[in-house]
Amino acid sequence: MPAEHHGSVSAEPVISAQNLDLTFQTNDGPVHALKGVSLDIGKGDFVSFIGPSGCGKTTFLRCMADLEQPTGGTVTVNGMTPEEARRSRAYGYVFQAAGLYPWRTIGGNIRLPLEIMGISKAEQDARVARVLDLVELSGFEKKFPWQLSGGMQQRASIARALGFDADILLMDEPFGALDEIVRDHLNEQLLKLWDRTGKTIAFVTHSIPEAVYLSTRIVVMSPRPGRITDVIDSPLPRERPLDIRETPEFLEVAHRVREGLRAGHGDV
Amino acid sequence: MPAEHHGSVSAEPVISAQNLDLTFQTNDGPVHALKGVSLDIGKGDFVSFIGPSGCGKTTFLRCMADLEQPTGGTVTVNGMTPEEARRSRAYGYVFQAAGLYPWRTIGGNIRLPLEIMGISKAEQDARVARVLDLVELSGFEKKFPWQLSGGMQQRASIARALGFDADILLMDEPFGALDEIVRDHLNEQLLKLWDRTGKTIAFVTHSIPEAVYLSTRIVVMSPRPGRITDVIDSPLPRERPLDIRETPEFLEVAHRVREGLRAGHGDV
Amino acid sequence: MRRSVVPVLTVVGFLLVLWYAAAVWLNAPWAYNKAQRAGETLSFSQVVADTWSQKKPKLPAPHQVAREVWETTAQKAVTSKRSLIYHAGVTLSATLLGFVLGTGLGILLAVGIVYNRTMDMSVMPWVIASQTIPILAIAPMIIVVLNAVGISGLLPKAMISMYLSFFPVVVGMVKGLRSPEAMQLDQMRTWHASRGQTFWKLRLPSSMPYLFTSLKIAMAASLVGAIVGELPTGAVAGLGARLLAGSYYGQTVQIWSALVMAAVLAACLVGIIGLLQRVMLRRMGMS
Amino acid sequence: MGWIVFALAAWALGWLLNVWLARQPVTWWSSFAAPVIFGLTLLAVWEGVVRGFEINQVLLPAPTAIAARIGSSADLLWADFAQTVLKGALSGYVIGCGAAFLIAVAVDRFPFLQRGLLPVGNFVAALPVIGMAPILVMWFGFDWQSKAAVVVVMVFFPMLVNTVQGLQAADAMQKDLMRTYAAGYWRTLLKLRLPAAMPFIFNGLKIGTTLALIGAIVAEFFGSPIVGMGFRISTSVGQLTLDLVWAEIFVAALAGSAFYGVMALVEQRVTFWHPSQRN
Amino acid sequence: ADDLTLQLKWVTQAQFAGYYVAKDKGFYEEEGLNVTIKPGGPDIAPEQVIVGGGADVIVTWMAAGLAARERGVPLVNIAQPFKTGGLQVNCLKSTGVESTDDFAGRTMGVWFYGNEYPFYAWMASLGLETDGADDNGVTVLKQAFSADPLIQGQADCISTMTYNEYRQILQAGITPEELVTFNYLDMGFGMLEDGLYVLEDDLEDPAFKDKMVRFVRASMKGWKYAEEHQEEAAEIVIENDASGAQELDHQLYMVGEVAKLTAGSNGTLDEADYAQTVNTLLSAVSEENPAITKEPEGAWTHAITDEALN
Ligand SMILES: Nc1ncnc2c1ncn2[C@@H]1O[C@H](COP(=O)(O)OP(=O)(O)OP(=O)(O)O)[C@@H](O)[C@H]1O
Ligand SMILES: Nc1ncnc2c1ncn2[C@@H]1O[C@H](COP(=O)(O)OP(=O)(O)OP(=O)(O)O)[C@@H](O)[C@H]1O
Ligand SMILES: Cc1ncc(C[n+]2csc(CCO)c2C)c(N)n1
Ligand SMILES: [Mg+2]
Ligand SMILES: [Mg+2]
Repeated sequence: MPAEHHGSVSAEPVISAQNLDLTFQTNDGPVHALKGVSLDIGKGDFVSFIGPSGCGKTTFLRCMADLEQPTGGTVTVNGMTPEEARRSRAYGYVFQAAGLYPWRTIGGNIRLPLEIMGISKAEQDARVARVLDLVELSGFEKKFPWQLSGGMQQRASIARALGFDADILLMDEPFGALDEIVRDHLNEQLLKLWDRTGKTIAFVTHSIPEAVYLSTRIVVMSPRPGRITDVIDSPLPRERPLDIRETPEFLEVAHRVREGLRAGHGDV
Repeated sequence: MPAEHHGSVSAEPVISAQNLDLTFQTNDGPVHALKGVSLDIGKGDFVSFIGPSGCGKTTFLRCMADLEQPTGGTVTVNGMTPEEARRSRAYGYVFQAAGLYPWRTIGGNIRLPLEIMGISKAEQDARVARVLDLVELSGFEKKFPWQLSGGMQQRASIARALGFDADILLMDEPFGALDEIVRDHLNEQLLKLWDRTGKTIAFVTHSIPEAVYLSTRIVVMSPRPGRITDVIDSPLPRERPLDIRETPEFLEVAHRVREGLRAGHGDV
Repeated sequence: MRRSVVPVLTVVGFLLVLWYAAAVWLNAPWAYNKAQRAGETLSFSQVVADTWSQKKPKLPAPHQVAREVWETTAQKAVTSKRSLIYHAGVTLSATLLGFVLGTGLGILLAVGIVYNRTMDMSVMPWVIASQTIPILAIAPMIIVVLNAVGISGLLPKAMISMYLSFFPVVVGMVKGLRSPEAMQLDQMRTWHASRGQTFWKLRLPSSMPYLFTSLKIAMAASLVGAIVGELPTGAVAGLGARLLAGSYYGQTVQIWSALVMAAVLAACLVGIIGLLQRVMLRRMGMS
Repeated sequence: MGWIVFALAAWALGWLLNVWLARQPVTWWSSFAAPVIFGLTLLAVWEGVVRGFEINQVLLPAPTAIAARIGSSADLLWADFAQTVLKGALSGYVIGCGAAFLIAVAVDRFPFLQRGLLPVGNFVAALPVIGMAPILVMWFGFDWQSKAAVVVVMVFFPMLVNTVQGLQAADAMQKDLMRTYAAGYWRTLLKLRLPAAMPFIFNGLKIGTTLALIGAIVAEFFGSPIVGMGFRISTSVGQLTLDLVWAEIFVAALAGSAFYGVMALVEQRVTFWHPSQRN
Repeated sequence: ADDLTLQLKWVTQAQFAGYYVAKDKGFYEEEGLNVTIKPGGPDIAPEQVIVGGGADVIVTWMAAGLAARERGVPLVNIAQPFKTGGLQVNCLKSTGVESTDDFAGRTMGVWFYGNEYPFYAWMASLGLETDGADDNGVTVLKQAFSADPLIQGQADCISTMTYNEYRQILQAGITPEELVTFNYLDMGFGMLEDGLYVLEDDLEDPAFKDKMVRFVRASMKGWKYAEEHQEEAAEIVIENDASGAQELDHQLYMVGEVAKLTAGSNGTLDEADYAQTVNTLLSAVSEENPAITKEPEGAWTHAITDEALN
């Protein structure tokens, strides 16, 4: 498939990937994780990535975050290279696994990036309290990670990324380990936050309803080598109560995503 | 709330919990993870556990598996203590995190329990190939865990637990990190396996549809201290095509689970 | 702590029995030799009695060593040069200074190696090579040279301690500072943490298990270094001097009591590090 | 004055060269060249300082003099090497590390021993060579056996401490997994604890390499046949033939580095999975 | 007072009683000297120390001093308090050694660190090789500085000093009758032992020379005092031993034996003794015995003693 160029042409893109390639060299041959991926993300977009496991979603996000060096093509973030963007602390990143530091309490973990960015002690305390509340972990500030359940650890790691106010949020399956109620709650909170602050968000998920509910655009990917097979602009309004999920428009979009996903899977 | 006793009275229970208590001692006071939990699981049951994050699902599963010692009450497995059951290799366990050994390839990780149980080399090869195929990881046998995506690691860990044929499967959010298509596929496969082999399965999930689709019984839990708030016997037939999820019975059960969950959450 | 009393006593008891038996075995030839020359024959109990009370035995019996230790510690003023405590103190000061210097140097080098590619590629092999130089051979030269530039007293000895103790720290810390998971380093990258911040907040904490293991070894090495360093300073004072003097005059009991003293010192020092380790790991929520 | 300028220039040149090398992509030859350049730099500085300050050769001979000695006394050096390294150090290393490993496993298996033996082990740790060597010579004779015994004592503790620590390195979930398989003690040891312990064990093994060499050499100071690196060093110091002393030291450094290098290579093979090896 | 540092060859013991006595009784002070005595040990080469500037004057054996001279350390003997030597070889009769004829095939303990030269000269004169026990060779062990190898039966013969190891053997319960003793002096291989050496260049400085004159004068006064007040001398040695390991009775014995060695000397080097030492060394130049290869020149001077003692 030739490298197509997907993307709304809204103003200046915040993140722009052009013809991205990435190949891992492993002990038994190269793995083509990304091939000819092009995408523009505009300011204030909420873009979801969905695709079969192993298709390169994480890898794509990591390229944007300057955690992986593409073997071909270019990425720019705010017109800069990803490295410059990273240096200017342009984004917050939520990793797929919680990755909390075992020697720090939950509070200490959330405080960590704030300490690094040199934020004052009082402000740190305020922010920690606020984000802990947001992810419903108030009261767990003094616990160590291993004293928390899997889902609680995941929430702590979200709180950590929210704690410092980056303009771009890169989130890799942040809500994977959460139950539906909490998930709904956090979905709502995230939407509110996005609406209020105008952040640009790139969001990896496996849940079709979640992708549709949250995004202004949904990017469907297919595996080996990872390519973008579909980009769906959501017709839903910015204001989204939870029960928007029962509307025909919603179901219509969800259906299209599911079809795209199924096509990518091929063998199933 | 007094300790109630939930459970079908079908024949001899395979797993039976009576009035289970578990309190963790932590640096800032005790955490009541389980309180007065009683439940019987009959032979061939497929029981799902659902409940808010941190409510004690993992802890409950760990008690059954003799990985955690209850501070009160008793658990029996096949009429034995959990320890005896563990020693007789009565169950396979899928952890919430993949937990693959980094020094072994994917194939080597799946082979590990087989080696321990002294299964012949040829049989090992056959089983590894079979379960890798089942979780759609054929071709990744020789890769090391850190060379796989998060979802692929999770699938490898499922394959590892399926590889040796225990009569009881304890699965802690096995499909959390998978996309809908693979998830559907694995749901189907798991149901088939269960139907064919008559295994007893205890299954933690956060997805209401998944719980309803898979289970003969759904156990709803509420947090701090973790209690069982509802046990729902599924009216669905054993034979379940994927589109059973659009039937009214299904939606009815799902609704009841959602209500139970919401009640448990309280504060949300 | 209390739980280890019984096991330690058991092990020590076992070792004592072994020691007594070995004393009989090693000292018996001399006993027979003496008896033969005197034209006597010895019964077994006489042999045992003799082997446990020889003046210059091949291996002194525990009670002989204990008596010597008692006489040279409890029964001498601490300031007396016949007091083992005084000598242990002399050695201890060099050990501690050397340990501090060595640990500092070791950590500095490890940081350099982890952070600076030039150092990583060129220095490590030479750090290793430096450790294969038999210190006892160059110690006198070191002392002579340092003396020539006017450094004498505690520092030359401590330098030798440092020389022996920095190596385990380098090896352990290089490994430890490199032990954070890739994801943890990636997180630091996303926050654009400075090198210093990554060091203090990630690399150093995750190297703790390696650090403490290395520190224990370094402490033991440092003591050895201090003792070695006491020889070419003219064997004036310290446990090393006692060991040497003992061996010049064939006083095995004196050698062994100095050895025991050195071992007690080591056990205490290593024990203190173990204690620190436990406190530290508990504070870090890792125990 | 000229020689001192030479020393300074050599230092600057060597450092610049290595900085340049470090910027290049890593190849096997650049990772080999860097330490060699560093070493040559050191030697050049040494030569310059010795000549520049006219240091008496009984204090510190110049590298060129040492090189000449290595050339003229190759046979002697080889005989000493065989006696000290091949016979004394290697056998002691194998026995010492082996014993420490086995005892560490035992200590780990029985908490009773862990609480009883480890404190006593700390004890043995500090038995200084200088104290042990005369005694061991007395017990095991003048030949290499007593040197091996000294080496055993030297390498024992680092190996023990590291192995014990390593055996505790497996994380909770990995251990739980083994429990669910009802894997017995030995299988857990073999399939989980030992692999997880390897990074630590190799630490012990690597530290042991240099200790073994020092131990074997220093033990010869306390009685030996008239061959061996330690013997040669000590007698040559007495005879003020310092060039021979440094020739022996050079051989020791070479042997020790090679020994260490081999262990590091094996380590790379065995613990490829550890983050510290995954570049 | 002028500062002066003396480096000994060995640890504090009665072998050096004269210097300690001179310091303790204030003889040095009377000469306007402030003397620091540095004890030595097996791994201290005083020749290195003096080159490194760590000492002004050292005590060493003549063989080692001449060897150092040939290697570029221009040492000069300025005084020789020891007239005769205490080095000897002891064998156990029970092993079958009666005379030098029985040496072939034996194991012999030898001290190195520069103390091995007389032994090699002796073996060369006996036509014995030193590369292993056979019909015409002996096995040489590098003996630590103690009498253990003989007592423990690890060697047939060992090196001893009359004033130290010999007594250790006796104390271990072996009687003189059970021992054969070979004294290097009696064999004709005696070499001058503890002498005082300084660097040739230093002697060109009149002030230094004057200091040495006063030092030698005071030291010899110390030696003679020690010969006459042996008990006091032993106590002074014990007093000055910082390791606290020395025992009085042993030091007393040592003072007595050392007194026999110093008795014949007023501090002046006897040229005949010097010649014998040089001849012995030159008689056995070989690979193992590289002490000196040619006749030394200017290795001694009477300038100091002449002025000090007259
Ligand atoms: N460090 C690595 N070395 C080798 N191959 C890798 C590495 N990281 C990822 N891969 C491979 O790259 C492909 C894409 O991985 P990636 O993690 O981006 O998938 P993903 O879309 O995030 O999947 P998931 O939804 O399961 O997390 C996979 O096939 C994986 O095996
Ligand atoms: N080792 C521990 N020490 C202290 N507290 C613990 C420990 N393990 C779990 N807990 C606490 O026990 C409670 C139940 O934890 P559990 O892991 O069983 O939750 P869960 O239902 O599995 O949640 P999730 O869906 O998020 O995985 C939590 O509040 C957690 O903080
Ligand atoms: C100048 C000088 N040369 C050699 C010795 C050697 N020496 C004398 S006694 C002894 C055995 C230990 O008492 C040894 C090795 C010395 N002391 N002084
Ligand atoms: Mg991923
Ligand atoms: Mg859980």
